[in-house]
Amino acid sequence: MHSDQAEVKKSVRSYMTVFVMLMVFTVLTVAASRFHLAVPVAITLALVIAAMKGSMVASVFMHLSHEKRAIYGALLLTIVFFLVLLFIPVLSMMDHIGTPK
Amino acid sequence: MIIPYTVEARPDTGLHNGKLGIWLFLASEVMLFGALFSSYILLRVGAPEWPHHELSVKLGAINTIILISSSVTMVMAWASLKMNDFKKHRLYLLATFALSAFFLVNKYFEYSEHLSKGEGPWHSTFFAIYFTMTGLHGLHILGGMVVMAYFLGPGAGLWKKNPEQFTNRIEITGLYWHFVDLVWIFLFPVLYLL
Amino acid sequence: MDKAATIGAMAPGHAHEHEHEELGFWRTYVFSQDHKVIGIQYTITGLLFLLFGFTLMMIMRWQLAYPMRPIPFVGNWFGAANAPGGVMLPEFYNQLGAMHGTIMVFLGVVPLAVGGFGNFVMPLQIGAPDMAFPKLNMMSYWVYFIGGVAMLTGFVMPGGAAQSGWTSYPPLSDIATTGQTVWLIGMIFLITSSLLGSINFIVTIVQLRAKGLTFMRLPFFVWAQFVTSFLLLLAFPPLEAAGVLQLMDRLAGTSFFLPSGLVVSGRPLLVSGGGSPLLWQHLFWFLAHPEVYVLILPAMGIVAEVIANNTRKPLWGYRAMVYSVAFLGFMSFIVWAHHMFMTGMGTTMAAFFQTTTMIISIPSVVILTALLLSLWGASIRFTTPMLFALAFLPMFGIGGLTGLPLGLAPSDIHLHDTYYVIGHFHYVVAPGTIFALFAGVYYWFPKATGRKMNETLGAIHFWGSFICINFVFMPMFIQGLGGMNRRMYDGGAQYIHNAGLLKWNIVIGFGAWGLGLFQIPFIINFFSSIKGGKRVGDNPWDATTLEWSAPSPPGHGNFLTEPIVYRGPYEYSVPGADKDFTPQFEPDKEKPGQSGVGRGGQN
Amino acid sequence: MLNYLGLPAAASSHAGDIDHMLVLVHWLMLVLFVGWGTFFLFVLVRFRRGANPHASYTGAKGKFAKSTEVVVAIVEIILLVGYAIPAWAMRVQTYPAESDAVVIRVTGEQFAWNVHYPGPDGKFGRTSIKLVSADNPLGLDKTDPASKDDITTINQLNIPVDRPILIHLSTKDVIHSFGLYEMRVKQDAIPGMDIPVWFVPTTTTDDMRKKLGKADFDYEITCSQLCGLGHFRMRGFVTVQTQADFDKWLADQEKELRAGN
Ligand code: HEA
Ligand code: HEA
Ligand code: CUA
Ligand SMILES: [Cu+2]
Repeated sequence: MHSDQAEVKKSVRSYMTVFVMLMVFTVLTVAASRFHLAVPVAITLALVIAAMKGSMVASVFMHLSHEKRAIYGALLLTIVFFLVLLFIPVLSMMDHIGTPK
Repeated sequence: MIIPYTVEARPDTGLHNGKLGIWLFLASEVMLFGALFSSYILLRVGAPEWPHHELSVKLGAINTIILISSSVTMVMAWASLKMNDFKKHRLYLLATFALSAFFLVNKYFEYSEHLSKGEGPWHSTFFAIYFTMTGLHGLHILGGMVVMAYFLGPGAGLWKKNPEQFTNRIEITGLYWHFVDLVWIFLFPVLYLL
Repeated sequence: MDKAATIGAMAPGHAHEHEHEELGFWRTYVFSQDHKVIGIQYTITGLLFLLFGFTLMMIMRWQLAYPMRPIPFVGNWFGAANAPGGVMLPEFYNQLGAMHGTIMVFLGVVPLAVGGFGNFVMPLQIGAPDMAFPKLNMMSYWVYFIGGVAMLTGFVMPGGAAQSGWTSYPPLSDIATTGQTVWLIGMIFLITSSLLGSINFIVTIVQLRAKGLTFMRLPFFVWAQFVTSFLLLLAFPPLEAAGVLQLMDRLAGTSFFLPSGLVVSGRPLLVSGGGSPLLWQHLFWFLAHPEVYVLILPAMGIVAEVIANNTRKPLWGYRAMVYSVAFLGFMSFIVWAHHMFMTGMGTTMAAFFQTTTMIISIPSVVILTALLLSLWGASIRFTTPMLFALAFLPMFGIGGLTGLPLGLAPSDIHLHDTYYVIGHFHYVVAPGTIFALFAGVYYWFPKATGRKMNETLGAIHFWGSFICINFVFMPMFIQGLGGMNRRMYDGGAQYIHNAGLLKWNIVIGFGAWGLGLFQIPFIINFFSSIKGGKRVGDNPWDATTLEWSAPSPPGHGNFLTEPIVYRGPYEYSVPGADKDFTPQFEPDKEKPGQSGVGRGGQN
Repeated sequence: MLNYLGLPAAASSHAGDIDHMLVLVHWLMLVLFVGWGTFFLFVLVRFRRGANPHASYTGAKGKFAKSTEVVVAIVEIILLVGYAIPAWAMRVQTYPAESDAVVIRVTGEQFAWNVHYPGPDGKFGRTSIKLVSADNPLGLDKTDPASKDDITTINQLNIPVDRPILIHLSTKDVIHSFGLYEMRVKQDAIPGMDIPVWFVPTTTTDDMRKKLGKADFDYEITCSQLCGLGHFRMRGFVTVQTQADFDKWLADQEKELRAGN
């Protein structure tokens, strides 16, 4: 085994911390949705929380916080195209000369 | 013939083949779900109005908690192997399997309630998206369960023969599983709360 | 310590023969996990699909040349539902068109260029014993095969095969006959196969390169496959998603692509509505533009290999070519909406996509320029593979250059959906990619079989195809500029403004059937050379890359000794060397062995 | 160059811009192709094995490649910024005012073009998909006063010369594409959308017949997007008339309409 036992023990502790934080954030999102915030605020808040949860899962559970260069490279490329895919279609729908019939 | 670097890492990349392979697979999954999220945004922005609170936040929140817990048990199943504790590993893996089964049962109740109210995918754009996205996510859960069942059953023998390779495989399964969890972390607010 | 030694460990001749005998017929030839066998399976399946797709087109060209006249010879085979009295119906024309496009792209060229050549050649060129995941490799092939067969069953479905074009634009495809459902299912299989394959390719290239084989020493073909794999990996999933959405529309009654208020055949369509037909187009072209580079990049890779070998000199500007191919791959993800200018795009988006389209043409110019300049100072051998590779250059040039007026939105107004577009892309895919693939078949045939194909038949095949294919596609530019629309069952005979253009349909028809005839020497050559071709050694072309150090055909595990790489890929005519090629695997004379270069000592 | 491209005769005010662009791009293409082609053929002959038995390791030298690449890039930038982007903006940003233009609705369906004029009141009558029937393909609501004077035709578009024509393009079922080759107009009709298209015809049908010396000439509406088995025959006609002829045509239609009711 590459990493020694002590190191694994240490990461187990961080897994537990993340677990607790994820639970707290889940409760937070649900609670926030009860306040009937203005729609843009609510969307932003929910997505910010989700992004924070997601990055915790990725960086700790999936060990992305210390991964190899090849993997960072591939993921960076993916993220760029992911954002392109997410936003350019909707942007081009907004920059369209047609109107709903 | 033996393929190099199936078990140990290639020195210059620091990776074994499976690790790179699964990350590339996950990259493609990001694009798959990316396309669905993109469709969601496009259709929602174009819709004159969008339904709110159609889904049971309670069931969704319970499922979120289940999946997050299963992610933790999954990573523990791997960490136990790293600490050479096979028994504990099996317990954690079994727990993960059980949690994913709960998730699906929960989903089943949720689906059948909507279907009985006539709120199938044909009902509206919202339900179309809801069923497609959660359905595809559910299939991913099911796929993960098949893999876990394999490592609980016939696949477990590898631990005796080649513990390092077995640990790698569990790590890879874990990476996939965390990804499925991660998708849900976004699906939950997007579908249930907004 | 390091497992690289295992490659050598299995090497000695009888060890691998021994393993062969144990596997038996099925596991050796059918469910093989050996990349070479899988590569050959892909190649033959791909060639057969190409032939099939081409046959569909030869039949269509009859209808275009002589509208509403019974198809000679084969007209009666199609049944009254498709061609009563041997005269093709419009529905059937549309089926043939959609299936020609799909088959050529997804079942012919991609499997041949990536699955076939990529699988067979790439691991050999990087000195790997096999692909990183042999089982996955086998699965890719069979998933592809099932997808292909599933798609073809459309022809026997009620209502026939898919008939909404290879682009399958909804709402038309949403309301089309069952053939469309099978098309979607087939596509989902094909996409899955390509995904599995591309993961395998990338991992293999990153992880299994031989000692000393750094990225900048990779043959250009491997680079092309590497970039291609990324395109497949990241561009295909959105189409998979789109396919699922269209299946939902067809089977589960959703309206992802159906807006409210549609009236079909005089009756309101009973769906919830609220969807967007343009959503499909975005998701489709997000794949399909990168897809066209999937068609061209491996072709460029093959051409680069053949040109370097037959000019007997290094490629000019290897580095620039590598950067260009990577840049090309990257850019190909952000040009897709140049297929959608006529859907009502506003100024900003149109400006964005026109600009990216112009930018993407630059790396193509760089690559083509590099290949052309590579000829300067050469000592050109006109072998059959070289003939095809050389023809690729001006043919791709025509195809690429005619992409420019399409890429500028105002001029695309006139050209969009005319035969000009058909001419444009066929110049890149047919005398471009297909010729490059022919070059590849002739070039690597000796590696796969230990025998060479016949050069005379090869020359006949080349000159016949080269002349005929220009008669097929050149007139299309005239027709397109004159305003003849594509996908016209009667070849546009209805329209007054096409009157002067119809004569070209007959020219094109004869070009296409002639092209068909000139494939016969190839088919004969191909099959007869397997057993009867001239026997040749391991390195018949005096080439420099690693695949030529393995036996022909290579056994299980490929190399007899662990390959070690000492230099770049194209060291031909090195000054002071005793022969005009210095292979990558040949140790330097001064420092024999260089055994200090470990697997880890590279980057 | 224009004469050699074989484009259909141009008959709208913006056609010149588009043809000019086509000419420019084709010049670029021609120069590149002939330049590279000559080089290519020369090299094939000069460096064949027989003429040059020993290849040179270093090969071509000099900045030749870089300069062609830079020239191509510069020409493309000029085409983009100088022509393409402004010309496109002209098409999709500067619509004529509804008050100056002849406003017409065109609705595609499998496999015909429905043309809808607002009539003398300048207002389009209400339409509803519930009212669609074989003799009322647009679903025009006859109870709406604005619809009383509306003129509808199938596959026949009459327009006056030298006036801005503003067409509201839509479709009832699948995607079609409204193509007027002589006008250099093409626009997809997308279900669920109303898309404006405009142009100014400059030559009447009669004048064009004389100019081309073809008595049977007619402007045509083509469908450029695959829309099903009848795609190839989804054709319409455009008659460009003088203002006087157009007014007379409208009046005739109006009379017929009244006679019909
Ligand atoms: C392999 C496939 C391939 C390749 C490489 C390309 C390359 C390019 N394509 Fe093409 N394209 C298709 C396949 C391809 N295309 C297909 C299949 C369609 C139609 C799909 C459908 O609708 O069904 C299409 C359609 C298409 C359209 C949409 C047209 C329309 O529907 O209206 C556009 C518009 O921008 C376009 C642009 C381009 C451009 C700018 C390039 C550029 O990358 C080209 C750059 C290359 C050059 C500029 C050449 C440089 C060479 C020289 C300078 C050397 C000359 C050499 C000698 C004389 C020896 N293509
Ligand atoms: C890779 C893609 C590819 C290739 C190679 C081709 C090749 C050819 N295509 Fe096609 N084509 C398309 C992709 C392709 N096409 C697409 C996407 C469309 C649009 C469809 C749509 O509208 O939706 C289209 C449409 C299209 C049309 C327009 C139809 C219409 O709009 O109505 C026409 C018309 O002539 C045509 C003709 C041809 C011809 C004559 C060839 C020839 O060049 C074919 C040459 C082929 C060969 C030379 C193969 C020979 C193979 C062998 C000899 C194998 C031997 C076998 C063994 C040894 C086992 N194609
Ligand atoms: Cu309507 Cu084609
Ligand atoms: Cu494109």
